Amino acid sequence: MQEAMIKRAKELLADGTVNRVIGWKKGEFFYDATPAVFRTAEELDRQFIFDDFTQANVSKYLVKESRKDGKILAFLKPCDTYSFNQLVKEHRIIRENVYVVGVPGGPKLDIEKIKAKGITGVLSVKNENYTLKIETLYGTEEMPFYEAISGKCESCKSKKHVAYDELIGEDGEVLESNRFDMVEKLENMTAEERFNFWQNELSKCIRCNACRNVCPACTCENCVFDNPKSGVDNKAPADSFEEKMFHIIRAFHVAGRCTDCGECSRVCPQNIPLHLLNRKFIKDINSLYGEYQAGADTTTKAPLNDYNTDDCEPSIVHERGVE
Amino acid sequence: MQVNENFEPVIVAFCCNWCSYAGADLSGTNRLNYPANVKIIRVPCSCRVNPMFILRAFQKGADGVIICGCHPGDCHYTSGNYFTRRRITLLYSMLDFLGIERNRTRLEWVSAAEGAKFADVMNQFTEDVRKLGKNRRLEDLRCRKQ
Amino acid sequence: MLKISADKLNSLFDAISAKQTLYITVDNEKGSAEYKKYESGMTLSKSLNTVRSAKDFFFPQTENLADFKVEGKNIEVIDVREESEDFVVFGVRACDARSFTILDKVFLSEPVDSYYKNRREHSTIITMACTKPAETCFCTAFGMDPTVPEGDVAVFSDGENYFFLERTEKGKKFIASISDMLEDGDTAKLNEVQEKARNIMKKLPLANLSTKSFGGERLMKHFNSEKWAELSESCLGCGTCTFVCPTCQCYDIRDFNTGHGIKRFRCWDSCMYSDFTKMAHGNSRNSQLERFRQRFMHKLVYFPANNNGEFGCVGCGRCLSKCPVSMNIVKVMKALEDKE
Amino acid sequence: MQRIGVFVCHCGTNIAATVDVKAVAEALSHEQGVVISQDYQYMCSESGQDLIKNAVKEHKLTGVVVCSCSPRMHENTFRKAAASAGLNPYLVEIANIREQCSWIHKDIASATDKAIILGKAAVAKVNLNTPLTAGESPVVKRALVIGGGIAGIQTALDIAEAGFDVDIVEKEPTIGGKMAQIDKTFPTLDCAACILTPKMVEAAQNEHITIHSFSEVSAVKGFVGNFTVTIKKKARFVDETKCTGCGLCTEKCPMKKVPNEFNMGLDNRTAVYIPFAQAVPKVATIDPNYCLMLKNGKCGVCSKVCSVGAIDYKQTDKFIEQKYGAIVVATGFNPIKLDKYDEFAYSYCPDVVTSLELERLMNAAGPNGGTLLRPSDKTHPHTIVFVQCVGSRCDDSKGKQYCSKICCMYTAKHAMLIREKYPDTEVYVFYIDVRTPGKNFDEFYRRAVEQYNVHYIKGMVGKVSPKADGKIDVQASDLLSNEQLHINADMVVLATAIEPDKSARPLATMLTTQMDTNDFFTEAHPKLRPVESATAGIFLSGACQGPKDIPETVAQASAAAAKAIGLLCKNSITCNPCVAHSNELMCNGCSACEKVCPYGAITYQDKEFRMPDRTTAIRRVASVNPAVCQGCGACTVACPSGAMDLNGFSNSQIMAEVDAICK
Repeated sequence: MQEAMIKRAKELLADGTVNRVIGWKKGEFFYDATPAVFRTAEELDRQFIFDDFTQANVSKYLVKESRKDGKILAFLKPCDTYSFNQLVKEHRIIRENVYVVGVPGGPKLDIEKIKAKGITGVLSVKNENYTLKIETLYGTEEMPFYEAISGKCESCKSKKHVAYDELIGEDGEVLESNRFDMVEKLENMTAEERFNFWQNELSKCIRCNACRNVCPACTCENCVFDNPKSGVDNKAPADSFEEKMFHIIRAFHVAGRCTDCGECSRVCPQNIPLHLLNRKFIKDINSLYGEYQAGADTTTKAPLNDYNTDDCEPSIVHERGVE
Repeated sequence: MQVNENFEPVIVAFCCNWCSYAGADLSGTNRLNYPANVKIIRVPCSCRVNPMFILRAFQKGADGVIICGCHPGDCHYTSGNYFTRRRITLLYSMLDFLGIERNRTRLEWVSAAEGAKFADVMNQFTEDVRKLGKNRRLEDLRCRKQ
Repeated sequence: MLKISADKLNSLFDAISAKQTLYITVDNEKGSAEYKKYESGMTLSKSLNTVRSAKDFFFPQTENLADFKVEGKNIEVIDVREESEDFVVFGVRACDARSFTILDKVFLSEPVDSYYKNRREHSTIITMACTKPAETCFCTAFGMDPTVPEGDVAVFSDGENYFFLERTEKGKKFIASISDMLEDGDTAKLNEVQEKARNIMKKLPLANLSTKSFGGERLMKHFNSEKWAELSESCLGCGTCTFVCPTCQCYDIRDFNTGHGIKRFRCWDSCMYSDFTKMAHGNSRNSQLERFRQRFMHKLVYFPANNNGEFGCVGCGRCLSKCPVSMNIVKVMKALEDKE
Repeated sequence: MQRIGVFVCHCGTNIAATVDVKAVAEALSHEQGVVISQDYQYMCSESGQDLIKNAVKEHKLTGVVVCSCSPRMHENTFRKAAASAGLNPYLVEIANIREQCSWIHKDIASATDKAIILGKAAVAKVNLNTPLTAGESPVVKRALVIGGGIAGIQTALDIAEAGFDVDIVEKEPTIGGKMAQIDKTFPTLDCAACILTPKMVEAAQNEHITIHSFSEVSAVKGFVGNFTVTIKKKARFVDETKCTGCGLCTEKCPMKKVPNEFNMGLDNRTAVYIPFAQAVPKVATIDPNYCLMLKNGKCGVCSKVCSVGAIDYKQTDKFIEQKYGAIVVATGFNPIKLDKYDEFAYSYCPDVVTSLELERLMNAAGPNGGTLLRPSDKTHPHTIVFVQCVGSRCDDSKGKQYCSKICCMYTAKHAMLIREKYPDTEVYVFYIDVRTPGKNFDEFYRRAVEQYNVHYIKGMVGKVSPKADGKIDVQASDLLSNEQLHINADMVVLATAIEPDKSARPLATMLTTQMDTNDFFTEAHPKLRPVESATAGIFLSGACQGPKDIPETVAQASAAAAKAIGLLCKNSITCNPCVAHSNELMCNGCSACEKVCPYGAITYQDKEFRMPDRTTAIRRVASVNPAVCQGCGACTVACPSGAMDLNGFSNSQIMAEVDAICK
């Protein structure tokens, strides 16, 4: 796949369709690719990488890149195309300035999951019949492929590319996923259990803003939490309130816009399952206002910018689940 | 749950100018009693209420927050309260998801003619919040009164 | 050397925590390590290092500096500094231990940060020698030997026993205070373990990382490097690297209105943030390129320039594993190093 | 530095009996920015107002808080008082300590505490108030009426009568609308044409009225007082200014087999045609779908016979742009399509007709010259069955949920007219209910039943089946006697539901007005503002707002005219200054605000900005038209970055109130 992508990117650079390519650049190790813009065929040959560990969603970079001179080629995985569409819909990405090549999605692997098994000093990973052979400084280790799948790929919602100019490889289908299972599990807890769960999780927040800054829905010119004039700006988690405020408001601001790409949880250094907050909104929107997938197209009205005269009342919260 | 009889909850009520604020006035004109715990903030439309205001109230010491607007279909601005309904439903559902007590938040439609309903709603809501006791799950410890 | 057998470690912890507050590294439910106040029954983490660094003990993420009580139009200033109690931190790695020396240079030089100093003075740092470094480790590049860490007391494990080595006066006193639980031990096996660890050090992927291209005298060359544009291109401007970094020491001071007074607090800040050092005239560094450059120039050039060549990085590798886009100081160093 | 004055009103004993007003004034005197805090017997009295005025001058106040009755009572009074002393009126805030405090609490201590907190909230808010100036926006003294039926004509005539120019845009070649097709009107049974056509002529002759027939609105920009409308004048291939309406072309046109829409397709017209004799403008129109010249380039007869040379085969659609201060929508209605009603055999039996078709069949200018004959064999019908509520009051998806309102009355009219003219014809009416509210309506219906012996049967028709002998079997149930009926009918007339004209939906989008789920325009208030849309400057006339009969339509048309005149009389309109505004530096250009704005007050433009990193960038940013914004604030919450804020109720003002209440 990587070779096919490099080949096609070089063609598109050569024929002048694009003048830049955004993709992933080889890192120091085998697992730490960085999103990067490539400008020459030589750079592509030398540094371009696409493998089991290239998880990052590059669509957010296109907010800035699509405003630069010339067209940019973007390699987008199925989940990334949803983010891309949503940003096009919100006029954040200038569609004409991007040439989208759809590439196959995961399942991607997460090095953190390998390390969480106590495997340290990892030097290389090979997938042999869905068993990972892991070379480390301390010898060879093995683990099942499926246990190393990245959290965002575990509950993949779609293998379909919703926006592309061309595809490399085959397009997939929207999947029946189990992505709301954990939300449901929490909903079935008592309020106190839920409170304890979130109190424990959110108290770990260090307000590094990784979740916000990686989020393709969070592209505000100036975030309310950075703006001293907003009256709610804050920089630090403090006494259990600020972090709740931050995460509730952030989830609310992306409600109906979050495509469930999973980047927030992927990048959280404290492994807080932040995607559950977004999924809660998605689940509610689906069940209360009809199925809605943000980013599936660029025209449908967002559920929070829309209404039906016979929408349910907020009292529905009282009628559901456990208090 | 043990009810502290002496506990006086702080309750913030956001009322839209055209229906609920007028409804509150009417309950005053008709001398219909409701607890002094309820303090009203006038907003042009219930759709002006930003979720940040609600969280801010809890942060600064509120024990309950209620939003009142025109009945659906009667919004002075034709559609404001429909947006309110979606936003607030989702927000309240999220607060519930985080384990915040459901009875600390409410949304009610009160028309300018429903002075009695306004008083009833406020009496009921204050009682519900009083039963819950002090807001602890969504408070900012720094704001706790010594 | 004095030692305690591994199965008695918890009774040692119980004994220490009976006298003063003890923090140890423990694994949380997600398998990552964090410092926790010791409570009976907790087990010492086997992980190499914690996600958050040990700087939190002296330079916490948020810290109340003073309260202002407002009554009518009168304002009263209240000093909220609490008398710190003595405390012990057990399980600090060599990198974090070295970070304290770096932080000391910032906070303990004039004007002395009394909040920081207070905590430093009340602390006893017990370090733990590394036996299984990770591929992301590069502390040796900064002249450290993680098999013999700094701190007040260094602890070594040979798998069956924990050996205690005093490294400061404070450490000596500490060992004396627990000496009744320790016994003399044979270090033969320990030496083997250490030898093995040192050999691994040499084979680490980053073992050859060199700092020789950096330092104060290289200021203009690096500052004007064309590489920054490419290096900073993917930076999201979040503060993850800063907040997991054991040596980042920037903070912001803010006032919070509680409704019945003002709390003046400081909190970690990040030079990666767009509002960092925002002043009346605006920002001093307006692009992410400048902010990104600032962070690495500070660690690799400005800090050594002002501190006798000491770098502002300890090679703990936290930023390598936590950066959302895998951009980090190693990649910066490799991109900027002299190529001949 | 703020200098705020606080004034606590006793309101006689209304407040002072339960609130310790002196304690309130004392407590508030310590609040931030407060320089003077007083109490007074009646703040709204002249001397009370003087207290404010003097304090504003003496203490150079930058803000005023009045703790008194509801702002709905006296906010304006105190704003005016402040303004007369030179303080911007929007620097006044009211703490409602009467309706929302003293009148509902009995305990003095808690009422006083609450009054102090409400006062503190008002002080906290006023600390953040900014002076606001109500903008003014000029009014173009010209109105547009969209639709030239009776509603549009009446509205245009009334506006013209007041001396304002008014344009009618009508999509058909002639004005007149549905009323022109109707034979007689209920409950007076006078001839529709006799009362309508003089009005059509009057409209044509009025110097203030311009009729754009065969035209459509294609774009609307602007806002109240200042709309810019693009009107598409469709090519009619006849020069309106030359055509005299002599009709010679229509006589000579060889293409005579064009279904005549004016007669509901019951007869034919020529390819060049004038819809009916009294058409206004009386100008021919060539139907390009049938004209041999336009289709094949062979013919040209009309051009040859036209003595004034009005025929122009090369004519194309023309667009004209015009500015208007007010727009009245009068797009009217149509009967629904009956293709989903196979049980009534409408699509294949010519003797099953709609009521509007019956109007044409009975009309002297209709296909049969006014003699009622079966369309199939042109024989005289002896048994006619009327079916009510076809497509109205339906629970299923085939029809409409609403009552079409006019059918009961026109069916009674039809029945009566038939029985009058053809006493040998039996008339049956199947109904669910007969609804006759209206002046002289029930009397009219009773006359049909009692004097004209029309057979009214409560029940629904189940099936209409044409038989081989040309008769029609109508199978129905009589709900009162609970039996199944079969009626051997000659004709069946379906009282077809009416629906808004199809042009209404795209028009509503252009006008940013609201519609209900049935595509009827929504009025600004169902009771108090029935002829205004919620969008300022757009008024509603006739059946576009809901089913209506003629008298109601005319009444509403005149009401809409009065509202439009009220607007056009003004040289400029004062805008509510408490409107939203966008901070362009923070705006993401995401369009969320635009999507929730009920008034279309938000537009986007690409603007060049100098960015913090010293580069310039073109960014898409929102701007709010203060003349159109009504200040609801929906956009402020839709905006994630907080770029959108509301004057008078800003985020920081409301949060300051929250803080003051919670502390």
